[in-house]
Amino acid sequence: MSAAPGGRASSAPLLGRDAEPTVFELSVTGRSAAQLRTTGVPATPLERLLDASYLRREPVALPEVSERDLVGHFTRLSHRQFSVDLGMYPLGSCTMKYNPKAFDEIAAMPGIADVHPATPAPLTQGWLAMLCELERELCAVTGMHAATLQPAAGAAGELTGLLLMRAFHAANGETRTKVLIPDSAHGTNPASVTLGGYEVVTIPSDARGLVDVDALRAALDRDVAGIMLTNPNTLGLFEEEIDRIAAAVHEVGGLLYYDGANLNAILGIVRPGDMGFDIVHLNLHKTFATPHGGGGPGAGPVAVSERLAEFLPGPAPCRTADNRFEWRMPPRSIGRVHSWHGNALVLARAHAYLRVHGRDGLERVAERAVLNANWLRVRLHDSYPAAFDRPCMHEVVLTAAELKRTTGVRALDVAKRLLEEGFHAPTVYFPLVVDEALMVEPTETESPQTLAALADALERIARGAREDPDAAHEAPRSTPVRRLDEARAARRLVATEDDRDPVDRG
Amino acid sequence: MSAAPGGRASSAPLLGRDAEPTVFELSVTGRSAAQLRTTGVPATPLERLLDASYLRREPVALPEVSERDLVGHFTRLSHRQFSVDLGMYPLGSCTMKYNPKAFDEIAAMPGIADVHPATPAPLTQGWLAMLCELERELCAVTGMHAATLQPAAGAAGELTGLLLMRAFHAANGETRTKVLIPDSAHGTNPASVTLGGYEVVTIPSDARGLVDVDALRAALDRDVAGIMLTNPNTLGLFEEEIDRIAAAVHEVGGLLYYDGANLNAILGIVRPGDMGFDIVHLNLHKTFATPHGGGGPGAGPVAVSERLAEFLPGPAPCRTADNRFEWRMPPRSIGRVHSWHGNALVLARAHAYLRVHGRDGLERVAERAVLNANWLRVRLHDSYPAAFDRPCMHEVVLTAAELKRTTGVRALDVAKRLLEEGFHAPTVYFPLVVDEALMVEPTETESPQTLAALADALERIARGAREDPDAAHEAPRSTPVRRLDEARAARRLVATEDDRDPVDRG
Amino acid sequence: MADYLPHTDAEVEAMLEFLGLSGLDELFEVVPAALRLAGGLDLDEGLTEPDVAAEFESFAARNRPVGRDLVCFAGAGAYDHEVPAVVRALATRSEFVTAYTPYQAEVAQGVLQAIFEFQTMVARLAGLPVANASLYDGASSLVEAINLCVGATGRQRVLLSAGVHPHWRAVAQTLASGTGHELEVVPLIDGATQWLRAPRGEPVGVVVVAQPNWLGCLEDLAAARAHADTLGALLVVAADPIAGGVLRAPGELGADVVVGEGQSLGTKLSFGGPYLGLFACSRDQVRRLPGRLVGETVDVAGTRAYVTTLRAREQDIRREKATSNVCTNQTLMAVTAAIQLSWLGPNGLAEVATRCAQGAHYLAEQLAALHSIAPVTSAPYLREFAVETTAPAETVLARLADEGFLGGVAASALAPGDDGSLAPGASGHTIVVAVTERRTRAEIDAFATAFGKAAR
Amino acid sequence: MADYLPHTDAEVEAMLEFLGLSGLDELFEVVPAALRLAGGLDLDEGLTEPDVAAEFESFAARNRPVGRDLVCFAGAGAYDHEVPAVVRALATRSEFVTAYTPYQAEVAQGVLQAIFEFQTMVARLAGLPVANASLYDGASSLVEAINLCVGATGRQRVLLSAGVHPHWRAVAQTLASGTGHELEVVPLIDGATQWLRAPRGEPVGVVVVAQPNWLGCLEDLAAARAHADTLGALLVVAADPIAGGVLRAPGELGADVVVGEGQSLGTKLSFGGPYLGLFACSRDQVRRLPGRLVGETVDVAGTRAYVTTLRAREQDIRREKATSNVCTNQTLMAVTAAIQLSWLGPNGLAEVATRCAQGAHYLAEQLAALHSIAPVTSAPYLREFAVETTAPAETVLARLADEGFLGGVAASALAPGDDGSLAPGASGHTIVVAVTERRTRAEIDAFATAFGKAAR
Ligand SMILES: Cc1ncc(COP(=O)(O)O)c(C=O)c1O
Ligand SMILES: Cc1ncc(COP(=O)(O)O)c(C=O)c1O
Repeated sequence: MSAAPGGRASSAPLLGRDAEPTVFELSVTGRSAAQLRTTGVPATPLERLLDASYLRREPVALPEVSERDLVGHFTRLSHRQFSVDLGMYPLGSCTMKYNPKAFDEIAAMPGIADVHPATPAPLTQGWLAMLCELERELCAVTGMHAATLQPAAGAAGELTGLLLMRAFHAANGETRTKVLIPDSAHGTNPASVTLGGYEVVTIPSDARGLVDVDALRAALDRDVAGIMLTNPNTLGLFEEEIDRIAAAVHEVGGLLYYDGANLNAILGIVRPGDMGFDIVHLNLHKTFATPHGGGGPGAGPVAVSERLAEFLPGPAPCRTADNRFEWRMPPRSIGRVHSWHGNALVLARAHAYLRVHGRDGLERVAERAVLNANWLRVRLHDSYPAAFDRPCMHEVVLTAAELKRTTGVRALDVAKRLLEEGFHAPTVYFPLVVDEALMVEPTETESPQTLAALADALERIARGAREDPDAAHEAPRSTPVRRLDEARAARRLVATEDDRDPVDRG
Repeated sequence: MSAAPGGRASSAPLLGRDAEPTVFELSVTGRSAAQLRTTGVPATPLERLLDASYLRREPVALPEVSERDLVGHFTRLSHRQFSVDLGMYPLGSCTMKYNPKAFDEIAAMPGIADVHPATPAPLTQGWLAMLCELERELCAVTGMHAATLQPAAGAAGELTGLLLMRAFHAANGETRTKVLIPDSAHGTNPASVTLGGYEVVTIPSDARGLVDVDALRAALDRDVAGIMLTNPNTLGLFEEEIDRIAAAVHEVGGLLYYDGANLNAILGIVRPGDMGFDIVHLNLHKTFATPHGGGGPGAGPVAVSERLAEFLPGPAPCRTADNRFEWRMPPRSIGRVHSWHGNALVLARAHAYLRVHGRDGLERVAERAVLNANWLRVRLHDSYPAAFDRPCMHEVVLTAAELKRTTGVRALDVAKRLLEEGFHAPTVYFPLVVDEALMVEPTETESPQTLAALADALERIARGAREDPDAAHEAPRSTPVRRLDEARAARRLVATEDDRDPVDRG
Repeated sequence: MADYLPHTDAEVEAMLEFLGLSGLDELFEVVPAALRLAGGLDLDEGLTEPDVAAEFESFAARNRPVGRDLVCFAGAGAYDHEVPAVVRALATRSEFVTAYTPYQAEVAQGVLQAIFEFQTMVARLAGLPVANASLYDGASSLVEAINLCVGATGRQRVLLSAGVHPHWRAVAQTLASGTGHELEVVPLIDGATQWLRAPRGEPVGVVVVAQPNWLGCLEDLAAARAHADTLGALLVVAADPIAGGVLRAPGELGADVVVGEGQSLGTKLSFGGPYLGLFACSRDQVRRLPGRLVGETVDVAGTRAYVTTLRAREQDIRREKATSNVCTNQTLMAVTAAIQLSWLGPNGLAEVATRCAQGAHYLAEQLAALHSIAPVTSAPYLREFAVETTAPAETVLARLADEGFLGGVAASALAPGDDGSLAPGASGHTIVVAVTERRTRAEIDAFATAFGKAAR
Repeated sequence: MADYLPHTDAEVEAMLEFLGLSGLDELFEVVPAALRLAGGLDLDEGLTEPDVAAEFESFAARNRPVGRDLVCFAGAGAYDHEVPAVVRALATRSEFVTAYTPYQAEVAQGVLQAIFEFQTMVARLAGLPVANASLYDGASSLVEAINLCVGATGRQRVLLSAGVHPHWRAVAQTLASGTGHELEVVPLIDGATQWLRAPRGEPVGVVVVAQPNWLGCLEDLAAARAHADTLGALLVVAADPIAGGVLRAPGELGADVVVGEGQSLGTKLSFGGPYLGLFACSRDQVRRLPGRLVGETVDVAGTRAYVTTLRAREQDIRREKATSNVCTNQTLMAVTAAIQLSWLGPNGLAEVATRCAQGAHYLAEQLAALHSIAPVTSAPYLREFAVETTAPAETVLARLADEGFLGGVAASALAPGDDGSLAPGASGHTIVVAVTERRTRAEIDAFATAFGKAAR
């Protein structure tokens, strides 16, 4: 269980090309990197401070490595990792835009980053002021009245929103049971609905890729607590009949929830509040360029219309009459949804992004994002037609169905070939309603030259599929590893170093 | 001459594997990344402030890129670069040890890094105090009396030392003309001697790889200003007769100069001063782990014995009687050798390194460095014998002469094969006195496991050379580029974007 | 006009022409005109980066950070532990920072392997065989643990020790309004959870206890396990990972799920986030595990490789039947924790925990010796303890801040007075004080002196 | 015991055993016993990283940095220009920072290509076809330029304008004691170099002029060229790269060699180093070029690639006949400059230079309007100018520091009073004041007010 005696060499082959041992395999008993401050505090033996019954006999079997090997290991791992900083990441629904470096430094300022979350409010007026400004900005962008900054990601925002819905109906003395979701929705939506204590009712898309309004109407009754939509939807299409949808849902007393994952498309163009939405979550790690960190952290603030504001989570930062700031609990708050105040440093970055862009810049963001997506859509029309042949917003869902039919090369193969070409792959097989979906979101920070290079690569792949389909099935070959045996991973679960077969160890 | 219209795509293939366009090729007229502070200063047109005769008509043809493309470009370039942080760098004479990250942060503290060099001394007492401490430490390590911190690298230190030699002799009313240098010396030594206004006299090595003391004696006369040595010498061997050498040189009134490039081997073991040296330069970027930066910056302080102290460059930081610090010119100073006070942030890092290690740590450094080198020497004895078969110090010069004779695989081929194996190559073909030299300096921060892996790789290469010599000539194949046409680079010099043939452009 | 958009005007024109459009506006023709925003967003015009940095400098100037400004004696769920430059340097490498979730494993081995290593470390710390790739924070890990146990037992009744961090309990309470779980708080007496022999009513599915609890007291995990066994319930332990460097692993003492807050493992105080939810469980529960899990496998060439696995639990596949709704998690903090724990090693982690204990006990001695102030409970403690003050806790903290100390956390700021963790009425005058390995004897001495004065 | 050595005691033992040694001491048996250091080095015992960081915090506290502490109006060869986070983030990537000189080109394309790009930018700035991969600093570039020109002309006599930075002249003078070059300083009158028609004596090989000169004045490069032509000498121009964003390129005006200090291109003030020596020359001189030069070529597969070239000039090949002794240079600063210049672009660089000029002229106006203080020369200037003060310059600067300003550089601190650049006797009361694009109008206004008071 502990480190292999002797350990492996730290120096692994060059520039990310070869497998890297795990840090445990680099471990040698007795080696160490840690250096702690000299404190002068009396070093009373622990056994004199705590009863032995509490104490472990052996230290935790963590790796034992030198600082040099620690650096080598994680630097080499970083060379086995694609990132926005290395190249285009047209991952649909994820809005992988450029993350400005200036905000890394802002989020690391000692006066920002080294503040304890339980510091009394009089000593954190700067933080409270910033959070109040951010709340106002998010309301301005969404057309809402108030917001909570606590949810740590989009899904947490969804669940918060659903609990707000529940609290609202409960306050009206109603117990509603169902929430409507289009069939193109992201998986977090139905999962959140369940956790919110509601039943999911799926609404089909129509031939245009939009919510089937008739089917929607048919599903509406007074058991419906609300509907969750994103607009543009996950097909990258604007729900043109949003006003009719809103009216219909409101008519039965339901609420409209806006999944903000696609907000990038409409910044400064149209606001969810003006479309009739009551609750909106934002993914700051998409729309406002906070870095994704390989899977997180994010931030998923929830903004609401006036009638829902009293239910928001708290405590919330508030400006007092004398221009000071304090924490207040909204009168009928659903309560806390985070250990502290939300992912504060992510919020700080988003505020910085909003300040740099301002009203004019945000609108340019939406315009360029939509321009880029449409350019790709038209350019790729012959090789990868859009699933729905109409102008798209910030992303476009292409289909490789025809390619598959004629060559056997699937969306997955196209994705893997694209990795070889130096691009991250689009999102594949989502939304579920599209066959062989390739969901491409270029974002506004990619240049026309990069778009053209992506299109060239995709077309090269399509041509190649006709000439030599096997090559596509074999792809990728130039990546740090090739296609994985995913079935084996699930069948013989090795989720820690200790699960490994003895033969595979060391 | 300016950017190709349209530019190239930013997204280049993955993880450093493919050629990266130049930043000029990514350039598009009108694009930009810069963001400057809003100042409110009246924006008077420049033509009203300066006569048009001074002004250029066109801006400088710099690249025009977005911040996103800037980041992509230089991040991808970094993926085409080996470094200590990625793996072992056993480059003899270069002491490529681990560079502690803590010192990066120390060198970036605002109170350290943001100090203007002309700030009056009363406002920079912290810096002056630190430099005084460093001077004392360098004297303690070398056994010298005083030091200048101005020289920006080892070669600058050498030249400073030679000018000190010259000033010393001049003060004694002597004009000496020659400086002795062993044939194994680094190229900077003879070059510095010339710039110091002296003539180089080369002293041969004897069969042990040491200075031929008889030849030395024969060369000594009163025209000899001094001798430049490094001990251990560049063959990694300790000049055992250093006391005899010192006595002989001193006898004719010459001075002994110590090239500190190899100081790592003897930290806390023996001091140049105790060996009889009068002038010592240190390479802080080798011995004290300041990062090399791909070729610089370094720092090459020069420490001297008491009789030379009055000639040191200045102004120098000094402690006053009342424990304040000020700049003072040594009484018979040779003058300034740097625009300001030397490579100050490099000096700060070296001081931090010295504080962390202290007397005990430095000795461990030398011991482990020498242990590692000897282990490799013995382990590799059969495949790559040491050029001189005796215990070495911190580095060992192996020879591939026999390998070449039997297989045609040369030291260069071994180096290139080693790149494929994930290690940086040793220094090759230096020192010049060894045939097919492979100069290996593991440093103390590499673990026994890493040494073993290097040895395994070298042995694999030797075996492979016997089985398939062509493979070695073809190496490296897995690196970002393969062997280069160096002759073409010199023949058709393309030293800037503007030298390129029109066909190669864009 | 400062932004990050590459397009020149000429390029925009050319692209529009390619699309057959005459203006950017036409891109949005699908948006009903009546809904279109007239007059632009109600925001200021954009600024440049240096202007915005200057604004943040002024926010920063209105905060009192720990470090050069305040010497930190505050804990209560967020701690001032050493984070070395090397951890920051590695964890901020842009490949880790600017990657998305590892959907394409072939180009995400860096993050995947780091998470695999993280999972191993968390599992070993917890003394359980499986750990996930992180959740949002300690509170969200607790909530997911409760959901898992309710799912496994089919029982919605949950006994929650009052020693669990008040904020975490509050979050669990909020989210229970959706799931319908019934949470019952079990009070502390003298710092230890007072399990009732046999609580009446519905069968209990989950028992939750914290180690140490939020007042710093060590709990008797064997007793909690025994209690859970009596009830036929699963046991969740909210364990502190630093304390885990010296305390017995909850998994070995019978915990079914171990959760924790991983901030102490390399993440700055950060005004409360992003932090790191730790989650480990027994092998039986792996198909109920919330969030991502990385597994080892091989590629087609037989090379060892890593991939997210057992994905059929997750929302993007399972949708409304998923074990959790989590998607984006706290991967970067998980990678950071893996680096920090590798830096610490077994002995480093134990040394940090030991020094915390030494510092906390040294402070307690000084407070007792100088001012006759003693911890409010007689329970054993490691890194923190609660004390009562004569002056209101908030006043005491304000006075200490004037002396350059973040003097602890007022219990009343976190928990309503009557939440069962403190003697009734005590909370307005109770401060939870923490001492980490970073506190020097000189700092502790100065603090003890100042505290006595301020507490009066 | 804190260090970076991996070896465990057991490993040391095993290695010694492998070598047949019984102790580490035996490794050093070759060192004569009489020379061996007894009792260890006269240094303190080692500390841990956080202890050392604390020591540096206290050094830092005894300095007055620009930024939050002092608003910078000092220049004189080192300037407070904007360096954005993006440049820092890229230039500190550890692949660039922890690499050695690119001896193995196959694994050093990152640094090599960045230098190639740097060379292109420097050459274009200078208006000359070739630039090297950097030298130590402005002074060392000047010295190398003189050496090159002496080598090319075979004449050791050098005319050095008094407008060249006094420290650079001092360095040239120091190094001339080795090379034997004869340096003559040509004085300034009213800020402009006063070339004598035909200086008597030995033939002159090199003429050196600065643009702008160290008092901020713009020189007439055509006149310098004409003078050099009269003498049959080569012309070296020490040119400021920021000013180069708007000024005519020295190469176009006939300079044979252009040198400069590159600190302004992305490097912090750094208490004077590491900075960046810029060096460009005409094609004729390329075989005399000091230092490294990167050239483009192809690899065996025909792929474009970069390599250090014309190496036969360098010390490791040419030894005592090398064009220079430089080996380690300032590559990391050169890479930084390439990134910074790419960030700026043509218009950004011009904008920075223009804003400097606007700020400096605005300050001059305010000083004139408020206090009737005028620049000491009537020469045109861009970013800085010299003023005379009633109180001694050092007193004025001390007073200004109390008001939060680094108020400039006392001429006497850099140059002896009588070096030919100032009116005789003026230097103890002369301050060189610089204004960069980072200074706001509010800062300049406040400074102008404070300056008037302090200067009395
Ligand atoms: C459409 C949509 N909704 C919701 C989410 C969930 O957001 P998060 O990952 O921040 O929890 C995503 C994220 O991918 C999304 O694309
Ligand atoms: C033996 C020796 N002397 C001198 C030098 C020159 O030092 P620097 O490169 O710092 O100028 C070196 C550098 O490689 C060296 O190895």
